[in-house]
Amino acid sequence: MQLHVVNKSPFEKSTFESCLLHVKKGSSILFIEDGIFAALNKGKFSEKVKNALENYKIYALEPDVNARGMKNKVMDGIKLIDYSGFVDLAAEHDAVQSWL
Amino acid sequence: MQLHVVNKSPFEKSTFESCLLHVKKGSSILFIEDGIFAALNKGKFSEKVKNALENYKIYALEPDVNARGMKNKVMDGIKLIDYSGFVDLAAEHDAVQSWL
Amino acid sequence: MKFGILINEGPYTHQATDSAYQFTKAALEKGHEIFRVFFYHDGVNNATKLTEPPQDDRNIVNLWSALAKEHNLDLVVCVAAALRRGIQEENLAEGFRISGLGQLIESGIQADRMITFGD
Amino acid sequence: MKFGILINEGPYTHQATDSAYQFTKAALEKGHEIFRVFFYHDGVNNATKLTEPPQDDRNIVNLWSALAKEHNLDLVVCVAAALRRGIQEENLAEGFRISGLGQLIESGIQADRMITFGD
Amino acid sequence: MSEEASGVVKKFLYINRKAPYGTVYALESLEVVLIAAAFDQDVSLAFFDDGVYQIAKGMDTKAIGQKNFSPTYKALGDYDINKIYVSKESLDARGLSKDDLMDLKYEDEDDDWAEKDSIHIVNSEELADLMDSQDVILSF
Amino acid sequence: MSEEASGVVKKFLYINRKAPYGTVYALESLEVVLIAAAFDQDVSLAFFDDGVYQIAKGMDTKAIGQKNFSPTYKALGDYDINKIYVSKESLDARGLSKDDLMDLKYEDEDDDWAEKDSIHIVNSEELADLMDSQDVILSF
Repeated sequence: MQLHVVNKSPFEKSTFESCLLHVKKGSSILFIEDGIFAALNKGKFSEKVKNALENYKIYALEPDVNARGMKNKVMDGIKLIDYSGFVDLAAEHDAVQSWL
Repeated sequence: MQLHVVNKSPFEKSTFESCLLHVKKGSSILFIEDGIFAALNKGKFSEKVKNALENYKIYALEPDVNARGMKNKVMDGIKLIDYSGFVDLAAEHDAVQSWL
Repeated sequence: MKFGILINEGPYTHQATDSAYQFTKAALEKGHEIFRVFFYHDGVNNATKLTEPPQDDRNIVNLWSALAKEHNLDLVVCVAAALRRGIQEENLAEGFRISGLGQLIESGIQADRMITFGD
Repeated sequence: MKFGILINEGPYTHQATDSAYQFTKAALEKGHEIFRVFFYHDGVNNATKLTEPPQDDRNIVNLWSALAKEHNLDLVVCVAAALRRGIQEENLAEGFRISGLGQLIESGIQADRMITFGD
Repeated sequence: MSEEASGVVKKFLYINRKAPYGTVYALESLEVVLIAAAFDQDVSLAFFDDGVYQIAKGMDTKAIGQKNFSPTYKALGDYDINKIYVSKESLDARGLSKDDLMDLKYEDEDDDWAEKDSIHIVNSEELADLMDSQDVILSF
Repeated sequence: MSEEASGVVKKFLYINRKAPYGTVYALESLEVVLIAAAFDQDVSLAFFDDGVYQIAKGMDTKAIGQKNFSPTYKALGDYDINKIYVSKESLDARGLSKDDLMDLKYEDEDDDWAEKDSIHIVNSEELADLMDSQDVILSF
């Protein structure tokens, strides 16, 4: 299984939607940089992400969440990790795909 | 009235949709660079653009259309212009807004 | 009519500077005046004389330098953005000068139309 | 485990190189090996020694140079992409070297995991 | 307009549609706005799409190694930059409200220095009107 | 894997999701693929989202002052790069069909040098399987 890294805001770019269309069940998705805006509560994409949680393990990079002042808005079920956790995820999966 | 310049593919970025939401009736919209993909027939955004033609004058930069091999696909009602025409449009309108 | 141009992206990676160049050339050919071309953000990377693209590709830096020479264009690179990105007098191409952001505001005031090219 | 890193964007404009730096540092701290950091596209702009950001900002170029020195990192800048963007030996920062795209493929072959940072 | 057009006051609008930190546009746009304050022009700022995240409160950038430049927005009022327009639709789409934004204020010299809100929440039609009334629009 | 892992053959996938000319990624990605051909690895290319525009036919770039690099894709077959996957959904969304793409072919040495199509139109599930089976994914 692979690790899919999304670094774009879903409001700005279609990257996250393309990722969802092409990720195999059981894979992991990690939001970093402006990608973390997909991980938040109560937004236009929250329902889509909530559904995705049933098929994928979803993570968000806490340093990027905190930088943007979104600490208390992360959706339940999304696991916050730091750079060390990012390294662990990359090591644990067979390959890393960056959705640039 | 103002000239609104869109240089992003509507498939990749939400720029064009934001432009449509914020442009006053009677304004002009010019597609340049990857923005020209919004000006094409038979795609996911064609219907939206066709409707927009009722409220706005819409142009596409022919050099960018031809570069991408889309010469025969531009929607009826969208006027093709070259760089000289781009300059004319900029001069004729009160201000130019680039949707970056 | 007097145009002011703002370029926010560097050469090659984005088409912004190509588009700006074609627009500027067309405006000059039609007899318009270009008050100033201001380079900001990664746009400052258009001003390095160390650029050497492949033989069969355009040399964007040289295109700007030549256009500036021919039409006495004012090509201004933002000093703060330039220092962040390694553009200094020692690698500055001909026809460009480094100055402050005030030059951009002045361009907005003096020019009849301001046009931004970027990503 | 051996990681290969690919960086496609320049400093400051995109967070890509910051993220790559933090990832690389964390991997080294956990005892992993970094086979190579390869700079492509605008990523080559991370390698200019003329960068001078404001005092209160990070100096990304120096961060990479220092990390390379401490951990004997191989920082490789793509020669074709570098020439397009004005990066040459004369403005190359300490710890970086200029080489061909083959070094990126080799990194993909030798490293256990390849990770790309970009826009 | 003549070459010597000193004293000209134009309407400048700075459009901010990108999130902070992922790209540098927010920071470098702010740097332009601070310089612009010295030019006695009629300056407005618009925040919409992901630009609304630029003025969110509670930013803590230590762990990403970047400087938190958001306090600078609070200084804009002191530079007589107090027309800040924020899109209601953009906030709504992101599940945000005005409470999630920094409290940007200014002191109104025409009203006995009363402290007033710089932020005006506007809908897309009002934003369209605002944009349509400008002389110069700078987008980053 | 040992330091001296010569003879290792890995599955490399090059993902192309961006349109040509608006940005340089398409061109510089192609430059990587051409170099990769010399390394005897198992190379595949995927074109989806706006990446499908990279292999559209009929490009004429004279008026934008850029080089038309699309003929280079036709040379890929000569470098034994013939596994090119194109998303059906991405074509459909753009009103494109295989006829709008360049005719990319190769000669199959295992089949008496018969000329064959390099392009395979796949759906998103097949693309997901393809991606999931790779050792190295390079995205530009």
